[in-house]
Amino acid sequence: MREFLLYAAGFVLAMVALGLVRILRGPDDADRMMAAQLLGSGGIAVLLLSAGGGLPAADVALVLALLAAFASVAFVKSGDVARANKSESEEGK
Amino acid sequence: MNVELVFSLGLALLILAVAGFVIVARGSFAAIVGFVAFGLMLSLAWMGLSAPDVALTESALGGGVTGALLLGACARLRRASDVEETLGLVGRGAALVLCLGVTTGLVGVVLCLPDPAPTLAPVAKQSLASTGLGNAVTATLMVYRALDTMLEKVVLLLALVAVWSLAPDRFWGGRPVFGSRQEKGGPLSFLARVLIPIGILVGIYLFWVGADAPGGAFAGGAIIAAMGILGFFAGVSAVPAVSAFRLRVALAAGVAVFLGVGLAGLAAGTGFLTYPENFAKPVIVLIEVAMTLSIGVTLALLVVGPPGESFGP
Amino acid sequence: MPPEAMASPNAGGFLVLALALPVAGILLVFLAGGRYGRGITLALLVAGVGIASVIAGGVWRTGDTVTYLAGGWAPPLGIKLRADGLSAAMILVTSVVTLAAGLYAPHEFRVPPGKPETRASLSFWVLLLSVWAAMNAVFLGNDLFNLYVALELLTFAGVPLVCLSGTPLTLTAALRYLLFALLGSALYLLGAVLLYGSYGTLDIGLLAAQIRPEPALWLAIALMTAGLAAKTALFPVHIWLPPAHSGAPPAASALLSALVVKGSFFLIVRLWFDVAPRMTGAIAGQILGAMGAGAIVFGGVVALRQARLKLLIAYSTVAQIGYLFLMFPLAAEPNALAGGMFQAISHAFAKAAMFMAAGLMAGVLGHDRIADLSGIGRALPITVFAFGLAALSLVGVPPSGGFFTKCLLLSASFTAGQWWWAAVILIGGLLAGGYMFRALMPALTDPEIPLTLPAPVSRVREIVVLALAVCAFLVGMFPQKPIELLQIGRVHLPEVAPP
Amino acid sequence: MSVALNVFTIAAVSFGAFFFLAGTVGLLRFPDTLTRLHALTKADNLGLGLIMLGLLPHVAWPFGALKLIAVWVLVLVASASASQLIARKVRDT
Amino acid sequence: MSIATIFGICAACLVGLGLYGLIAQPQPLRKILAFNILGGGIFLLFGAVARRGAAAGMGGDPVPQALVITGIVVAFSATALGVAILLRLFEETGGTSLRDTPKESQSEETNS
Repeated sequence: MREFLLYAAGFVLAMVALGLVRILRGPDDADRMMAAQLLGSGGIAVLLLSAGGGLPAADVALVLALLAAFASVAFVKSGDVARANKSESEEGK
Repeated sequence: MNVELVFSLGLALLILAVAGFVIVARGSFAAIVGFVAFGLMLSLAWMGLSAPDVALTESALGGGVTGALLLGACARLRRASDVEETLGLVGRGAALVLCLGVTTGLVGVVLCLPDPAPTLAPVAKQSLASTGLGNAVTATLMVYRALDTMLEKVVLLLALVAVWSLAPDRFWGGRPVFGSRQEKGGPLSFLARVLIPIGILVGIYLFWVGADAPGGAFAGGAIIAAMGILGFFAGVSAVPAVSAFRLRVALAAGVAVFLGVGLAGLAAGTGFLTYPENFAKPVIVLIEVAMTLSIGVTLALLVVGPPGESFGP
Repeated sequence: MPPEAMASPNAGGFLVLALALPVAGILLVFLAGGRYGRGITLALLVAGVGIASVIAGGVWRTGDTVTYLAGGWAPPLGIKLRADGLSAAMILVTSVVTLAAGLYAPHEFRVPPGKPETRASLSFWVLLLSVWAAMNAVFLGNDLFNLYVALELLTFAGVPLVCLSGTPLTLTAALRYLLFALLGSALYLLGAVLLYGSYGTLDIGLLAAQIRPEPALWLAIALMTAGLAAKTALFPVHIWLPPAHSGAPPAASALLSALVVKGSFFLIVRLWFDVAPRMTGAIAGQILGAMGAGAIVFGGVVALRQARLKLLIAYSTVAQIGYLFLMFPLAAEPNALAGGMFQAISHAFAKAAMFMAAGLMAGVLGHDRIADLSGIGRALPITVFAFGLAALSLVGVPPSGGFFTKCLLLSASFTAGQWWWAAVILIGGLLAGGYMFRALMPALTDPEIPLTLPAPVSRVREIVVLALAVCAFLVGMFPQKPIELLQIGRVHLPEVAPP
Repeated sequence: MSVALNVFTIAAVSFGAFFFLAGTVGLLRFPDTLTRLHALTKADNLGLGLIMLGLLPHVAWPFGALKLIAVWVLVLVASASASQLIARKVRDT
Repeated sequence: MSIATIFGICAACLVGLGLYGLIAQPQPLRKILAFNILGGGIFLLFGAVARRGAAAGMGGDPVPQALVITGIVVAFSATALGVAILLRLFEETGGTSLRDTPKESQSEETNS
């Protein structure tokens, strides 16, 4: 069983890795972000499969799940912050 | 070769490929997204190396919080108008030779490390009984090498003072500008409302089980920090002003309690950073509570940056 | 509790206090706010000079090292604090120079009435205390990872000091400094990892007993030395230093030039003399020495051509750092280590005095162009006298500290039969004489229009500068005691090299 | 009993892995950003869910199982919000 | 070949990559990224050392693992400080170049 789960982990890892080509190719920043998003959930799957669902792995998976959307949120919102700052400084002038 | 080795080998190659991409990628944004992926895969590697405590800290800090910090910076720097001169061909060649040399040397040393490996695991395990803890990593951080941990907390506080010192003078005492306040409802506010309570719970849980199982103040604090940043992003919690006394207390609490306990030991005659016999665990947990709070607040504010808004109503 | 816990309870406790006091100060200033920064810091620094004296006195009286096991845990699991002669002397120097910087600085970092706190006041006092804490941790640490944390503390204290004013020039300098410093500490940590992997301990004493001449050790030492040299701004990785040290506020420049670069240098000394004595090989020593010689000549020549006083002093730091590294090729000579450490001490006093004096002159004139310094000698006689005194020490005029340093290094190079270092030392002295003369000459001439002071210069500040310059001079007049102190705790006294 | 559970695990994990394959293919082959986003979220939610389901019999009861379920729910929330945020960003620009 | 060796070699390559990026990449933000890769490599090497020291029923030597946790937090603080300086520099000048601004550095440029 453990072997099978490791094979599955390897397979999912390979799939996720292929998805990373999107970071390379883009063309949009949003596409790059999506590849990272896929890696987030794929990484959780790989982690749990390779550890056979052991308890410390579940804790790490919990942390990863909590932060799964973090990068995407930062991606979407930091654009806003930058824009807000820009308009602020322009108003100042 | 068994399956586990092949899996590790594949993971290692993937880590190298992503790291290589981060270094040579054309655009900064692509490089940073690559770095987020790198952090995630590094956590997988830490699990493979039987280091769940490190994996927890790395997964919270490495990809997540660092990623948010760098993505924010990248967005702000987007308008940077630099004509960057790259290193000349000779320079790059020299750098390449140097780095190849270092790598070759390191690989050589890794292959020749003594066998059996020297290890402190037995002595760390043996001493565990007197600490009242069950997790040897936490015992190392909080008991055997508590001085390192305390000084490292000072480094963290100092880093925040350093970041704050970069504020323009007119903004001193005010709040950092971060996130947006106009949005109520919408996916982000939904996400924040669902995730933040659960996240804080998980952070406290990680710190709590850290005494006996993988976890601890660093992982817990990092999760709490991430939740704080999410709250700032969504506008559900306001970024505190840097001059607020309560904020200062929260930031200093970790070092203060640590130092206080240490000096109490010195005054009691048992020695600096010694814990009272039989009460070791409660005292350690007390320090960890303060540390988790301080780490969480400090890390979040490090991402948020220096004050950029005047103090006042 | 391990039995060694109470090895030396009395003096050992002071080692802890030397760390705890500045850390407590950081917390107090951070909580109370910048307005109280000066009072808290100065009170603690006075106590700190006392503590350093007690430690140095303890080492001196017993003729032995003072150690303390943090938390009662013995290495390799725990961390030991240890003060030998070198650390005792450096702690004392650090506390005195930091106190001087604290006394000198308030005028720049005062909180104006009506304001609860200013950015610069909070930052400066916390950073000053952090430099002090980090230096003490570097000098007392006996564990390579503990020293790594100390080194990072030093980085995080030093970098923001550079860009306190927030001008683009200082920000660029600070960023460059940060990148070099981070690279340096990363390489240092990498070496420490290799040592742990090979020997299973990070304690300096235990490592020294276990090391074998093998590639892992050599690679580790090479990486760590390279990293630390980058942090010390040894030629040719000095490029971050002049803009950083010349751009910072005077009190900060004094701390950075006098103390902060000595922290990473001190770790190289620990590495070469305590972790792996006689294991580093003659060629490695010659390479470090050659870089030091390069620094002396290059720094001196470039300093000669500077138009601004603060940049001249900063390039002089580049040159003076070179002398520190002449002791490595001569490591077999007992005089070499003493000479190098003597240089670290006398340069600390002299350079602090010079940056502070330059700050006072620039404060009066509104600029630090050397060509337009005329009249300042008449306007600020004490300051210019202090500057000259410190300059004489750097040049090596007897009986200053700098003179004594050069004597020790010269005698070491002659007994070792390596006369080429002696040539470098003499050339360096000539160059130093040249650039100091260039800086002082205009200051001593009278201008066509007599200089009027825009505001009276604080007497306290002038006296602080003078006191530092006098210290730089005096250490050379009574050299015997400091040299004996420096030798305490040298377990691996260098053997006389075969002829 | 254990044979049946193992067969169940193998089936569920294989299906889950297949969805990751589908997600990656979609991320790489679909023509524009929004359709790629669609493919990605399907893989996230279903793939990870099936893998979790397959792992459930192998973890400690009840906390391990609860953690796995919590991880899945969190990933669902995260990926739903993240894809909405990314989609809005794509729409706005 | 063991897991520790695989990740040890991987770590050695990461160090080389990070070092190269730190030296050869001109943009400060990319240098900071490279520093993080370098740090990751060093920590991973420490992790491989820890894994080799597995004994007494523990999967790895706990001391290096604890030190790595400390190190990760320090590296993060360094990244935050670097980013903060970079952003302030950008606000002041509109650029992030590490070269000296020409006006004030003339004396230095002509001399070095």
